[in-house]
Amino acid sequence: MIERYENVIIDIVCSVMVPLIQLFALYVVVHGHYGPGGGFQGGVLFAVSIILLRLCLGKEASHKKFPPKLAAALAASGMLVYMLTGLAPMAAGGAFLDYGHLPIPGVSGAELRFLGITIVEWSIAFSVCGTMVLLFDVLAEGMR
Amino acid sequence: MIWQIDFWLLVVLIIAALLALEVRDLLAAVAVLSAYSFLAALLFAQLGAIDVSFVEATLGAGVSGVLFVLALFCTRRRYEK
Amino acid sequence: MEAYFSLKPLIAVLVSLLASGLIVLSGSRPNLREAWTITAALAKFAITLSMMPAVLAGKYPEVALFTISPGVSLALKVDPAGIIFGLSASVLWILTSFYSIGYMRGLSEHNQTRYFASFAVCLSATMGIAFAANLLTFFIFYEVLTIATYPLVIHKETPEALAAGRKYLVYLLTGGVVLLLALAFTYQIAGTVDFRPGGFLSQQVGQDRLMMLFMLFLVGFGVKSAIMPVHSWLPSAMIAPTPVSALLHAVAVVKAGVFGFVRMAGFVMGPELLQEIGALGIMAGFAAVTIILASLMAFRQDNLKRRLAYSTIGHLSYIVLGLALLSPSAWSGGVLHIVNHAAMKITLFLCAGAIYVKTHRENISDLNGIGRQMPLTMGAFAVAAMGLAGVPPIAGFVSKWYLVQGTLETGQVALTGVLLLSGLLNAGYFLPIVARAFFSPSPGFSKYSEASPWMVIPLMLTAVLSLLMGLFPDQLFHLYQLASNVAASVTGGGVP
Amino acid sequence: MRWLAVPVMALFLALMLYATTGLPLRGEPQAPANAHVSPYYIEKTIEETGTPNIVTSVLADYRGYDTLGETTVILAAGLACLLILRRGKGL
Amino acid sequence: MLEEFLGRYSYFMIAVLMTIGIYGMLAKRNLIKKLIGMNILQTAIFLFFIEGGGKLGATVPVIDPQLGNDPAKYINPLPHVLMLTGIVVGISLTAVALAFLINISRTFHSLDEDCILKEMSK
Amino acid sequence: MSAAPVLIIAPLLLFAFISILAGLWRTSLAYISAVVGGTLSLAAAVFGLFQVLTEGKLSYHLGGWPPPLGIEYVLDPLSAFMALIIVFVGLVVIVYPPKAGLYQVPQRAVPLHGMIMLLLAGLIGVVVTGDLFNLFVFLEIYSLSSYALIAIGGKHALVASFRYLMLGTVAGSFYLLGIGFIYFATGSLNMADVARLLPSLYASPAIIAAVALIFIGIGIKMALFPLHIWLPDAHSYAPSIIAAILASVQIEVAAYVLIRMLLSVFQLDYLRLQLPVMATVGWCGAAGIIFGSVMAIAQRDFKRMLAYSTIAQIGYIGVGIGLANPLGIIGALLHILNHAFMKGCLFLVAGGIRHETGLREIPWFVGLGRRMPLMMGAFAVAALSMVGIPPTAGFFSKWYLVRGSIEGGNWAFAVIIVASSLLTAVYFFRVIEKVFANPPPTSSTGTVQKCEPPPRILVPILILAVGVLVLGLSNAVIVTRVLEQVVAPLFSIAGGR
Repeated sequence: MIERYENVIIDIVCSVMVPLIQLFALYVVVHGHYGPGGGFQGGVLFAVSIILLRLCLGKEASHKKFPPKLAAALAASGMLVYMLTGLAPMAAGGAFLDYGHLPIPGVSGAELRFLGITIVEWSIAFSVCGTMVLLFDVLAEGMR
Repeated sequence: MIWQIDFWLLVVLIIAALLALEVRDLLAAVAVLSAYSFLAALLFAQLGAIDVSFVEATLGAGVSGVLFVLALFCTRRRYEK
Repeated sequence: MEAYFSLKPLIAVLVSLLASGLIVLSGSRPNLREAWTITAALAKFAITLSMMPAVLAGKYPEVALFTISPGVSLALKVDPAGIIFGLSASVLWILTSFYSIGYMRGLSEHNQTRYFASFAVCLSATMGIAFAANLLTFFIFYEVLTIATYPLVIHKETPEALAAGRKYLVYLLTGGVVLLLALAFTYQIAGTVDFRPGGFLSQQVGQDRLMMLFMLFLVGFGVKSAIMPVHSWLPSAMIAPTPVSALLHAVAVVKAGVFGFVRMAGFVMGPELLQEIGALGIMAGFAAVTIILASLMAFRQDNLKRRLAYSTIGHLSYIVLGLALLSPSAWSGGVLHIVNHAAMKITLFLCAGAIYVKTHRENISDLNGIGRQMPLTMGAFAVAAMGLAGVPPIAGFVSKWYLVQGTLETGQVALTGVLLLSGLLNAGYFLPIVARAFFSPSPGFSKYSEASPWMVIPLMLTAVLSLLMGLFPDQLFHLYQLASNVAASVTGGGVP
Repeated sequence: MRWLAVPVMALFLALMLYATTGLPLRGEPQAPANAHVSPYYIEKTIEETGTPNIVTSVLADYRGYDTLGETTVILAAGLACLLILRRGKGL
Repeated sequence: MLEEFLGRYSYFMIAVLMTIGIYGMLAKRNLIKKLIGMNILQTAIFLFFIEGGGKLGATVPVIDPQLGNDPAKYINPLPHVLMLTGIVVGISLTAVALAFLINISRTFHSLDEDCILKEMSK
Repeated sequence: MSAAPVLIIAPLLLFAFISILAGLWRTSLAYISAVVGGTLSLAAAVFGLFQVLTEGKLSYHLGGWPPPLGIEYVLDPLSAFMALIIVFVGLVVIVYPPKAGLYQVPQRAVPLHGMIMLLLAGLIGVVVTGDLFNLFVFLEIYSLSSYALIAIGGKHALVASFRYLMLGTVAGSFYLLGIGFIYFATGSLNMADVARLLPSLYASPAIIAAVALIFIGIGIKMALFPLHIWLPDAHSYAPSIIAAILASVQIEVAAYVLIRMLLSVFQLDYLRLQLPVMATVGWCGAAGIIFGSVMAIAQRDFKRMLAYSTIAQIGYIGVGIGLANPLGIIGALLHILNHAFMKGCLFLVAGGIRHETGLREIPWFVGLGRRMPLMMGAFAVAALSMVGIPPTAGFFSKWYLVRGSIEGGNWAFAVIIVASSLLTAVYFFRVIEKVFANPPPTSSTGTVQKCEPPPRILVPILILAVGVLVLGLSNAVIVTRVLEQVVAPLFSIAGGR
């Protein structure tokens, strides 16, 4: 597993970079409607920030900040939300993934679809982020 | 879409691909592969596919590079053979 | 000639299948297990017999179960030809069941449950073959019979038995797949596979394709009925326990092949069509060659069961020859010979088995003087042997008589010669056994006595049966009338 | 198997070169790919989904089911690695 | 002629890239090299899709209020969406293959195909 | 718009995710939710089949977008039936508790069950989808899951799985490339839409290349003869229970995809007359039949024999496709269904033998018939069905194939099919002989040691064996109600017979 490498510069750079990357990731997810970006990109960026944490802080510290189980939980729950978003319209008489029939009162038409896309993008972001961290963790376990 | 840029990027891509396969140092090969992906991302952007370019740069060049390097460290085999 | 719905054919088929299940379930209690066998055999016989009056009156019980392939249903229909075959199998099953019990207990064989269960399945398949209303149903039971017989052939589980089993499978499965080709071909060119007296194929199909179809049928049925170049599985399969050889290799399996010829010649292609494409000559040729060669080869066998096997090969070809002659008499004779040969040959096998159980001897040269120790057995043997040789008034004479008459009617004098010659040869290889048994001195051969009544009574019964069938061909079960009905419906001619 | 590489490569290259001669010229605005389905997305994205980024609207809405599948693929990859590499009980 | 060439040369070069990828997968003995070849092949396919989806005189597929929603003004977005999926699938395959690699190297102490096969047949 | 198509797949995906979440908390919950998901899906599949049989083909527009725009799910009688079989066989595999030791990784229950459910979801997605690219996505889902599931079989399985992954990726890439050509030539990804647009483009090199690429891609996935090289290793080293699902369902799904691609996307006359695709598939299949059978005869390892036999059976499907007449296609489709039951049963038997006695090689199977009569009885039924003995299912697919080849005047195929059933008989009767005809080694007390597996192993095997018989006897219903309805439109479009 990855060992913590004692070096001030790395610590500082890490502590500066990680929040920045995370902020950018959030921006990318949110901005997906209007420009390049979206769930995948944002999710991967967020995962990259966690990976950076893992690399800089070492196992114990980074596991405290982002527990490995959280990764799996994020990945699965993201997909769960996606599925539920897909199934919800069916309860309201629409097709699977038909955001136009999401049972949300007071919203309709294009806005409802916009909302649906937003939910889905976020769930993708969670899922991708979780899985990427999971992949990193699992592969890094192999290092001895 | 400027075809000269396309052309030269493709040429570089081919060179990078050959290089990635022929370099005997595996870490270097993986690095070249990342570069290859990054060049591809550039080409995507050049062709107007900014979303794809973004994903290719993060996933293709970034994450897959990291995973490759991790695997290399796990297997402790720097060189072919 | 009308059909009416009746469940009887289905019950006749299923009763032994059910019995087989019960036999497996009660495997640990031999008496119960064998009671099932006997019950099923009797029930089967009763059901078959109860269909007889209707069939004689020209009303055929019929049951169509369900569609098994679009356009073809799994259907059973009892017509004269079918009931002859079914009757002979079910009568002889009763006797063989009793005999088997005696045989298996006498030798305290292993794995008796498997034996009786397979036997019951075989009988089920045989009845299915007899009563099948179309070629696909026929084929299904035909293959089931092949597979169900396999456990019986390898019953001894010795290397030789396994080798014989392999040979058996190779031959019969090959025949089966060739038959499958023929079946599919028939269905593709005719659009139906329902048996119809006189055949359902027409000349329009074309000479070449009909000839090809005929050749496929010839190989397919020929393997099972042990026509000469593909006969060698039958002598090998004699390694099976004697009741198996008796019932299956004299009655069920090989007769299924011969019965296939009946169905093919009479109900699929039709005699006229076969005549037109010149196929009958081929059939007759193969049959004639087989008759002579098998008889000659029987001489060379010292093992009693193998000699009987070669004799079986020869006699099967009698039937095929009769079918190929196309005259009503020859057809009657051929169909009648199915039953007559069954009764006589089973007697011989049962005798051989009784001798084996008692003395553990299989070779003819060891049987000097056995007739004095086992007079009933050898007496039955002598009756059946003479019957096969065609000595009146035993059953063999009747069918042979009609066969000869058929050859004369059609002017095939050469075939008459073949029949007569083979009668002589039959006598030639059977009578020495009888003579040796009764008249040779028997040093050290006094400690034996008759086998158990389980075995002796059945073989006596079959001997008496073959005698009766010779004396009163039509009284017992109206076999002659049935046979001539078949002949008449197929050839369209009157009965002489 | 390695000797197979050369003929396979040659065949593949030949096939691809042959095939590309059947494709519309690059960047052709009237090519079927540009003319059949995609104009609908471009015209209706604002109206139907309120999302200016067409890629996002197609990705998450018009072909949202593909995206569900694709995210499932990633999850499957994560699970696969867990299954293969990690030892011991639990996830 | 030149137009024809300009319209197709990139396909040719992408075909060459794919062939290189296949070469890596088939001819290289080292498993990591095979994996690199796989990545090259996949990326080349993505390139093929994006190249094929290009449109002259069009811009990125994000609706610009000034341009309106004229289909001729925007690049076909569908191949982009497909390739997003493709890239994700590709990375997933790579990750799984790397997991295999790590395990293989643990059990066989080699990443060379011939050595592994020799070890396996033992 | 009936929701049946998506309801078959949704529970699997939903409960796969739930089982991961639940598994984080407690392992047994993962197992339970997997079983619940499988059961729900099975219920939906039964419901879907009934609905299809009463109402005819169902089309479902995912996201509410009409077909060329969005993704379409098509549930026709055949795909409903396939889905039912997939879920059924899958459920049989899922219900094995992870402790049963059949998976060879007893503690990894959570990812294991998640993986199996994703595998099933992928397979069903492939079967019901009506969209070319969606097919690719689900193809990769199931491929990825199957790579991982094969790899848990041990160290040999790892290498086999890696090689399979490489080839499978090539297959996927080829398929994707083929779609690319189709898309750039027609502009559409919907199968029905593509089928409508293609005829005017049949002369285009792009389409010809697309046919070749898709054919090779799917051919690798279904292990059609020269492209089969990954299969023997992968299926023989995988845990038996996984091999059961792979050999019985996964390969079949790929074959089904080939039939769909070749027949409902492209037109028959195009593939038969303008391109020699059909003839190629047919002859590849015929060669595969011979090769697979001969190789199977040469094997000592039971599972490896079954794997080679799978190649031969795929050959039958190939021959059926290659015949390109209604009977041939019906035979191929029927064989897909039959093979799922037969091979599933056989691999489960292999797993059962391994689990109870630790035996793998045929020569050591002596006397197993006496030691585990019920399981070996089921084995005998499945084996006879593979040989093609009448009332079992295997006979009827052969019956249609032989009839099809005779109708097409292709005697060579008929003879090969028939001859191969003899070869099949050779390698299965070899086992049957060992199992039944040899006395088992007796213990010191002289009694035969029974080792019938526990019901949780035995019952699924028996269900599949009975299924083989039922499928055989009910084949007419399946053919008329399900297969003919699927096949008839293909040939009326093609203007064939």
